[in-house]
Amino acid sequence: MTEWLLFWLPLAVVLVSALAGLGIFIAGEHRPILRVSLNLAAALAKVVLVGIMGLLVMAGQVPEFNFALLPGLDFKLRADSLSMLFAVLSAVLWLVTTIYAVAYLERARDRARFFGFFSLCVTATMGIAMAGNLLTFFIFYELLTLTTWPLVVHNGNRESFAGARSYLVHTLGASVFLLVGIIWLYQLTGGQDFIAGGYLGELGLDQYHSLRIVFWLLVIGFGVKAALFPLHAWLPRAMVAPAPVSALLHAVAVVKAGAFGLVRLVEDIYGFELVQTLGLDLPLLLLASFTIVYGSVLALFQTDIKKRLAYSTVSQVSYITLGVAIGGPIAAIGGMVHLVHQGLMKITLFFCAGIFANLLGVKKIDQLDGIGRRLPWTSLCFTIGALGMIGLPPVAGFVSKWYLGAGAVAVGREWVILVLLASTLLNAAYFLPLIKRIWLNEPARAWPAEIDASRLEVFGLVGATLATTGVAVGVGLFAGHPLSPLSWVTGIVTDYFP
Amino acid sequence: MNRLSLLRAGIVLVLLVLVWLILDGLDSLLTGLVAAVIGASLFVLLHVPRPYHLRIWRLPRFVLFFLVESVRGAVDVAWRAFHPALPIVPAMIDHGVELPAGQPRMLLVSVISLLPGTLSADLDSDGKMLKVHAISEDPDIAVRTLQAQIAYLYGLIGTPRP
Amino acid sequence: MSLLLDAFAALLLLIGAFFYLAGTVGLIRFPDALSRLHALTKADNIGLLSICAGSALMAGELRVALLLLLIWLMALFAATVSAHLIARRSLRDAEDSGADAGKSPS
Amino acid sequence: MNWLLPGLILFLLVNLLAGLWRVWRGPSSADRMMSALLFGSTSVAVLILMAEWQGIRALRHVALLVVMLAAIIAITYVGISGARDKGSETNPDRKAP
Amino acid sequence: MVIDVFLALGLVVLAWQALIGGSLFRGIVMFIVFGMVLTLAWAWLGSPDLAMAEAAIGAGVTGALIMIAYWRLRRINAVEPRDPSPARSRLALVIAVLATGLVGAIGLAAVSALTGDATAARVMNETLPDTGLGNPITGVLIVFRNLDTLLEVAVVLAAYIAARAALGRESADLPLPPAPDTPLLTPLVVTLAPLTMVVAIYLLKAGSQYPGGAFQASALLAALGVLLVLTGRVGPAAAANWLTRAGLVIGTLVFCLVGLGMLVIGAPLLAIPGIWAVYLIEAAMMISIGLTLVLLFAGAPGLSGKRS
Amino acid sequence: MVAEALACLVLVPVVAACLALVLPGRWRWLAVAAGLLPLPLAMAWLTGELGREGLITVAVAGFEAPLGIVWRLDGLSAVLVWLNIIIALLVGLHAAAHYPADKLNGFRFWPLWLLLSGAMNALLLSADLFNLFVTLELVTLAAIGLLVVDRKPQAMRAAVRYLLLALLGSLFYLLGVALVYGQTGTLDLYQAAGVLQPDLLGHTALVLMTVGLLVKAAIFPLHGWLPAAHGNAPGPVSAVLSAMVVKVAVYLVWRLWLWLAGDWAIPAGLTMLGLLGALAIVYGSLQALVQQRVKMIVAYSTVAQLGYLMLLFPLLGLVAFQATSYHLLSHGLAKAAMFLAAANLLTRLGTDQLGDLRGADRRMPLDVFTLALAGVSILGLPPSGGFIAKWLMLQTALAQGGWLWVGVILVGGLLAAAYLFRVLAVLCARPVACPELPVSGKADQLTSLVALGLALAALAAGFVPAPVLKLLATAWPLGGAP
Repeated sequence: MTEWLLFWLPLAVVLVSALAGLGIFIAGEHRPILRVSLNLAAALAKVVLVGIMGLLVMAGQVPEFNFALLPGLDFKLRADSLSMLFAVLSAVLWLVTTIYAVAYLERARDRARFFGFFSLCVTATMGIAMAGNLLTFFIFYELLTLTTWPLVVHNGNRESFAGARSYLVHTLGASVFLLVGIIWLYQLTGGQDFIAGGYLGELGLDQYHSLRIVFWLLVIGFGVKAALFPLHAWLPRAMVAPAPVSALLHAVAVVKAGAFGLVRLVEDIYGFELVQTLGLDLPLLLLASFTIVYGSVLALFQTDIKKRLAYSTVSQVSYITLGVAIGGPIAAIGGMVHLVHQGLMKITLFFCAGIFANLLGVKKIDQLDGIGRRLPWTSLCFTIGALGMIGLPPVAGFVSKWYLGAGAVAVGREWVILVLLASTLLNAAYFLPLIKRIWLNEPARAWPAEIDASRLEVFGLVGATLATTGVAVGVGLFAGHPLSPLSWVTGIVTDYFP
Repeated sequence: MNRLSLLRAGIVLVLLVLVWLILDGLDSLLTGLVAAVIGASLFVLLHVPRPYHLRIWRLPRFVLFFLVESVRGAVDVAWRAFHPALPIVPAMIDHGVELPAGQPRMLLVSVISLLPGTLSADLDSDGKMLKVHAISEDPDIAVRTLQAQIAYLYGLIGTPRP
Repeated sequence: MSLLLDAFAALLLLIGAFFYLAGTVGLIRFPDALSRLHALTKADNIGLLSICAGSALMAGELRVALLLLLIWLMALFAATVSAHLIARRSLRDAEDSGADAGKSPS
Repeated sequence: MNWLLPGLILFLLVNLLAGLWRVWRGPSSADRMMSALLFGSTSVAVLILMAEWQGIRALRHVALLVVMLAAIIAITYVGISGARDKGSETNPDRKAP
Repeated sequence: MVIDVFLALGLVVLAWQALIGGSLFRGIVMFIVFGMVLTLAWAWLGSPDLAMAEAAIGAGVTGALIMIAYWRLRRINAVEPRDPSPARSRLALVIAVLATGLVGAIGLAAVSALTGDATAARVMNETLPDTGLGNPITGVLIVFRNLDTLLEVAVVLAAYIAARAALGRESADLPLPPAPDTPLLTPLVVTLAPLTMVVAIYLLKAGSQYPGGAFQASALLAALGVLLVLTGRVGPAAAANWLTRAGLVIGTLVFCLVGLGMLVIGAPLLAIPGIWAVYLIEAAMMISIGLTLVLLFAGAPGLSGKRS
Repeated sequence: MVAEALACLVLVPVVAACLALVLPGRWRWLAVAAGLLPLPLAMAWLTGELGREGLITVAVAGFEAPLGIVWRLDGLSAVLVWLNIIIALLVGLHAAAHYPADKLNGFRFWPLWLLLSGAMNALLLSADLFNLFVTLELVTLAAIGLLVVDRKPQAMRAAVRYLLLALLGSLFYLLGVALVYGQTGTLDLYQAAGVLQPDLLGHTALVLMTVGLLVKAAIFPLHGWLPAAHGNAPGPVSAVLSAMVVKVAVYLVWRLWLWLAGDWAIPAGLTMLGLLGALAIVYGSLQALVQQRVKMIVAYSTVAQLGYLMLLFPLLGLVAFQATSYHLLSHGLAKAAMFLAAANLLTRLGTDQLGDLRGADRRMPLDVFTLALAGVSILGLPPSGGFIAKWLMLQTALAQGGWLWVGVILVGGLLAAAYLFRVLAVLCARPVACPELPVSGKADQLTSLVALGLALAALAAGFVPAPVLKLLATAWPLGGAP
C-alpha cells in the first residue's frame, strides 16, 4: 500500500489540476457552477494530497514516480524537501487565488478558457516543484510557458498581445539555451536525479570548460523566468494580464519557477562547492545584486501600481538567487525561505492592486488617494504586504533579509549588506508614498470606475487577500515553529551544507 | 437482318478468319474464330445496308485497271517532281457523281487520288458533286473512266466503258 | 533461279525507294499544298507496294506475302482517305481565309 | 547484297527526315499533316525492311499496327485541326509570331 | 552504325523541336513524328515489343489525345476568352495525368525489356520455360514482376479517376469536333473496325509467345474507340453506367483477385497458376486500359452507342 | 500468414477502391470499410511478428530477387506503415464527415483515397527500385486526384504544377534506376547495394535518383510546388499530402543513401543534403511567417519541417536515425491534425484569411485548441513526439560537435514558435464583431474530434517513444554511432 502510494502520489498531485483543467474546458463557458465547483474541489484536493505527501516526506519517505521515456531518459517526479517547499506554496496559493479569481472574473468573459489554463498552469508549476531530474523539470518548465500564454493574452487587446509577444520571445528564447544546456549535461553525465550537493562533482578538470558554458546556458534559461537582469524586460510588460494572473505569475508560478530552477542548478546539480571551484558564484552574485538594485530603482519611476509591483518583483526575486550565490548555509536559508515569503507578500500586494482596479478602477498611483477609507481591509493588507517587502518585522520579509545579511557576513562578503541596505531604502522609497496616499491623503470626489459589486464578490476578493496576508504575517511571527517555512528550509539546507 | 446482310457478315467472317490465319497460322484457330466472330458482330453493328453488292468475278479486272493506273500515276508524278521545270498546272474541276452512296462512292473518291494527275479534293454533302484537283490535262476523262469501272464492278452497269 | 529472284526482289526494293524519293521531292518542291498531296499519295503508294513485293519475294513465304499485302491494303486505304480529308480541309481553310481576308485573324 | 537492306533503310530514313523540313516549314497545317502521312508510310516501309534484315517477324506486325493507327490518326488530325468551331476558323499557326 | 547515329540524332532534333516548336500545332506534329522515329529506333535495336508499345501508345493514342486537347483548348479560348484559366488548367491536368500514366507504362516496358547478360536477365532466361510462356517480356510483366504491372494498371485507374474528378459532371458536354461530313467515313469505319478488333485480339493472344500483349492491344482498341467517337458512331454519355465502371476497374480487380485467390489456395501471393490466368489478366487489362483511353478522349463520364 | 498480412496491406485497399467504384449505393460504404479496417489488424499482427523476427521478407509471386520483387518489412517501414494506416483511417473518418456523399463516391474521394493508402503501403514494403518507381507514381497520381476533388481553380493550377514537377522527378529517378540496373543487373535494392560501386556511374545514378526524389519530397530549393498544392487542397487531402505523401519521398532518399550507398562514405554529399535541409528549415519558416492564410502557413511549415528529415545525413548515426524517423512520425500526426483543424475553420467560418479569424477560439474552441496542441509537437516542446525527436537530434548533434546543426534545429524551433503563435494570437484576439455560429451538427463535431485525436496522438508520442525507437533501431543499417 505504502509502496503504491509513494509511487503514484506525486503523479496524482501533479495531475489533479490538469484533470480539473480539462474538466473546466469540457464544462465550457455556460456552466459556471459546475466549473467553479470543479475548480475548488480540485484545489482543495490538491492541498490535501500535498499535505499527505508532506507528512510522508517528514516521515522520511521519498515519494517517487518514475517512467522511462527512453533508456537513460526518465520522467521522474520526486518529492524531496525542497520540492515540498514549493509544492505547498503552490497548492495553498492556488486555492486562495482560485477563490479570488472566481470573484474577480465574475463579470468577465471567456472564463472557461481562463480557469482551464489557470489549472494547467498550476499543473506545470507543481510539476516543476516535483521534477526529479532536469528533463522532467524542462518538460514542465516549457508547459508553464505554454499554459501561461493564453492567460497573458486573456484580454485580447493590443497591449496584451504585445505583452504576450514579449513574454514568448523571452521565454522561448531562453528555453533554447536551457535545452542545449540540459542536453549537454546529459551528454556529460547521463540523466541523473537532482541530489543535494550536486552530481557533477566527479567530472574531471578537462570538463570544467564545458561545465562553465553549460552553467551560463542554464542560468540564461532559468534567469529569464526569474527576471534576472538583463532578461527581465518581459515581466512588466506582462502586467496587462488580469490581476489573478499577475498575482500567480509573479508570486508563484513563473518567476518562482525560474528562481527555483536556479536553486536546483546551484545546489542540486552543480553543488555549491563545484560552483565555487569553477568561479561561478561571484558573477552570479554580482548579477543578482545588480538586479536587486536595478529593479528597485526602476520601480521608483513607475506610476502604474501593477508596474511598480512588477519591478519590485524583479528586484525581490533576485534575493533568492542572491541567497544561493552567496553560499554558506545561512544565506541559503535566507534565499530559499524568501521563495515562500516573497510569494506570500507579493501575491497579497497583487490581490490588493486587483481589488483596487476591479472595484474602483484605480490603476495609477495618484488615484490611490484616500482609498484607505473606502476599502479599509484591502488597504490594510496592502500596507502589511508593503511593509513586509521593505523588510519590517514581524512580517515575513524581515526574516529573509536577516538571514541573507547574516549569511553574507558569515562567508565574508560583507558588501552584500550594502546591497540589501540600498534595496531596503529603495523599497521604502517606492512603497511608503503609496501607504501615505492610501491612509493620509484626501480621497478624490469620484473613483475612476466604480462598480456595484455583489457581497459575494467582495467577500471572495477580500477574503482571499486577508488569508494571504495572515499567512505572510504568520510565517514571520512563528518563524521558529517547527512547521514554519524557515524551519523547513533550515532542514533542507543542512543537507546541502552538512 | 435480311439475307444480304447475313451473307455480307459471313463474307466478313471468312475474311477475318483469313486475316487471323495470316497473323497467327493454324496454332489456335479457335481463338481466331472467336476473334473473327467478335469482329464480324462489330461489322454487323456498324454497317449500313445497301441494295447493291460487289461482283467478285469482276474484281480482277478492276484491280488490274487500278494497278496499271496507279503505277502510271506514280510515274507521272515522279517525272513531274524530278523535272527541273516543275511542269504542273494546278486546276480545280467539278465533276458530277453518278455512283450511289456507300462503297462505290468511297472507292471513287479514294482511288481518284491515285490516278495520274487527279486528286479528290472535296465532295459536297449530298455527294453529287466532286471537286477534283488536277495537275495534268484531261482529268475529266480519268474520272469518267473510273466511275464506269466502279459502276461495272458493283453491277450497276453492264460494261466497264463510260 | 534464286539469284534471279533475289535480283528481282532487290530491283523491286530499289524501285520502291525511288518512288519514296520522288514523293519526298514532290513534297518539298511542289508549289501548293494540294499539289504536294498528289506527289505524296501516288508515289508513296506505289513505293510501298514495290517494297512489299520485294520483301515478300525475299522472304519467300506465303504468310509473309499475305501479311505484306494486308499491310499494303491498309496503307492504301489510310493514304487515300487521309489524302481526301486533308485536301478537303486545306480547300475549306483556303475558302475561309479568303472570305475572312478583310478581317484580321484573331 | 548485304549492303542493300541497311542502305535502303538509311536512304528511307534520310528521306523521312527531309520530309521533316515540311513539318517545320508548314506553311499550313495541311502541309504538316501531309508530312505526318509521309512519315507513316515511310515508317511502314522501313519497318518491313528491318523485319527482313533482322529476321524479326514481329516487326511486320509493328508495321501493321502503324498502318492501322495512321488512318485513325489522320482522321483525328483532320477532324480536329480544322473543325469549324466558332471564332477560331483561322489557322492557329498564323497566330504564332 | 550509321543508322544508329542517324536515329539518335533524329530523336534529339525531334524532341527538341517538339518541346520548343514555334507553334503548338507544330509541336504536336513533331511529337507524333518523334513517336514514330522512336518506334523505328526500337525496331532497329531489335525490340519489337517496345516498338509496338511506342507506336500504339506513344505516337498513336497519345497523339490523338493531345490533338483533341489542343482542339478543346482553342475552342474554350475562343468561346470564353475572359477567364479561360480554370478550364485550361483542367485540360492541362488531364493531359498531364495521362502523360504520367503513359510514362509509367512505357517505363514499365522499357525496364522489363532490359536484357543483356545482367543477372536478372540470366535468371529469367532459365526460369521462363517453366512458365509456358515464350515471350520474356510477358513473363516479366505478368509472371515474374506482376506486382509492377498490377500497380501500373492501378496507376491508369488512378489517373483516370483523377482526370474524371478534375473534369466533373458538367464536362459531360466537353466539346467534340463534329464528324467530317464525308461519305468516306462510314465505309472506312465499317472496314477498319472488325479488322482492328481481330488484330487487337491477336496481339493479346500472341503476347504469351511473341511480341504483343495487353498494352499494345488496348492501345489498338482505344484507337478504334477514338475512330468511333470521332465519326459519331459512339457518343459521350452524361454518366457512367455500371458496365462502364466495371470495365474501368476490371483490369485491376481481376489481377488482384487472381493474386489473392492464389494466396487462399496456399500458393505465393500473385503467383500465376497457368497460361489461362495470363490470358485472363491480359484480357481484363486490355479492356480497362482501352476503355480508359477512349473515355479520356471522349471527355465524358460514359459512352453511348448510336446507329447512324 | 506473413504473406497474407502483407498482401492485405496492399491489395485489400486496391480491391476496395475498385469495388467502391462499381458497387451501388450503400454498398460503397461497406467497400470503404472493408478496405481500411483490416489494415490495423494486419499490421498489428505483423508488428508482433516483426518484433520476433526482426525483419520480414516475402518474395512476391514466389520469385526471389533478382528476378522477382521482394517485399521487406523492417522497423522503419513498419513505423511508416503505421503512420499511413492511422492517417488513412482517421483522416478518412474526417473526410467522411466533412464531405457530402456526392463528393465521396463515384469518381471522387474514396477510390483515390483507398488507392493512395494501398500504394503507400506497397511503397513502404517494396525493396525493389523499379517497383518503388511504380508505387511512387501511383501515390503521386492518387494524391493529385485527391487534390482536385473539390475542383477549385487554385487547386487545379497547383495540381498541374505539382504533376509536371513530379513527372520530371519520376523521370530522373527512373534514369537512375536504369543506370543501377545496367551496372548491377538487379533491381533489388539490397542486392544492388552489395554490387553498386562508388564510381562515376554509381554516383551519377545516386544523384539522379536523389534529385528526382527531392523534387517529390519538396526539399528546398525544389519545394516551389508544395505550398500552393498543400495550401489549396481540400482539408483531408492537405493532411495526407503533408503527413505522408512528401514523407515517403524523403524515406526513399534515406533508403538510397543509407541502404543502397550506405558504405560509400561521401561526406560532401551528406553535408550538402544536410545544408539543403537547413535552408529548408530557415526558408520555410520565414515564409510561413509572412503568409496571410492559415493553410498556407501550415503548408510552409511543412516545407520547413521536411528540412529536419534531411539532417539525418550530416548527423548520420543510430540516434540521428531514430530522431529523424520519430520526427517524421510525430510531424505526420501533428501536421495532419493542424491541416484538419485549419480545414474545419475554413469550412465553418468560410475563410482562413488570418485577418478574418479574430476571435475564432470563441466560436470553434476545439479546433483552435487542436491547432495549439499540434503546434506543441511542431515546436518540439515537451511533452510531445516532436520534443523527443528534437531532443535526440540535438543530443547527437552536440555529441558530434555539429554546432551548425544545433543552431539550425534551435533557430527552426524559434521560428516555428513565431509563426504558430502569430496564428494563435489572432485566433485568440478579441473579435470586432462576434456572430454566433449556427448550431454545429454531429458531423462538425466529429471533424473537430478527429483533428483533436490526431493532435493528442502527436502528444502521446512524447510519452511512449521507447518501443517505437526500439523498433527503429532494428532497421538501422550502418551499425553503431560513427
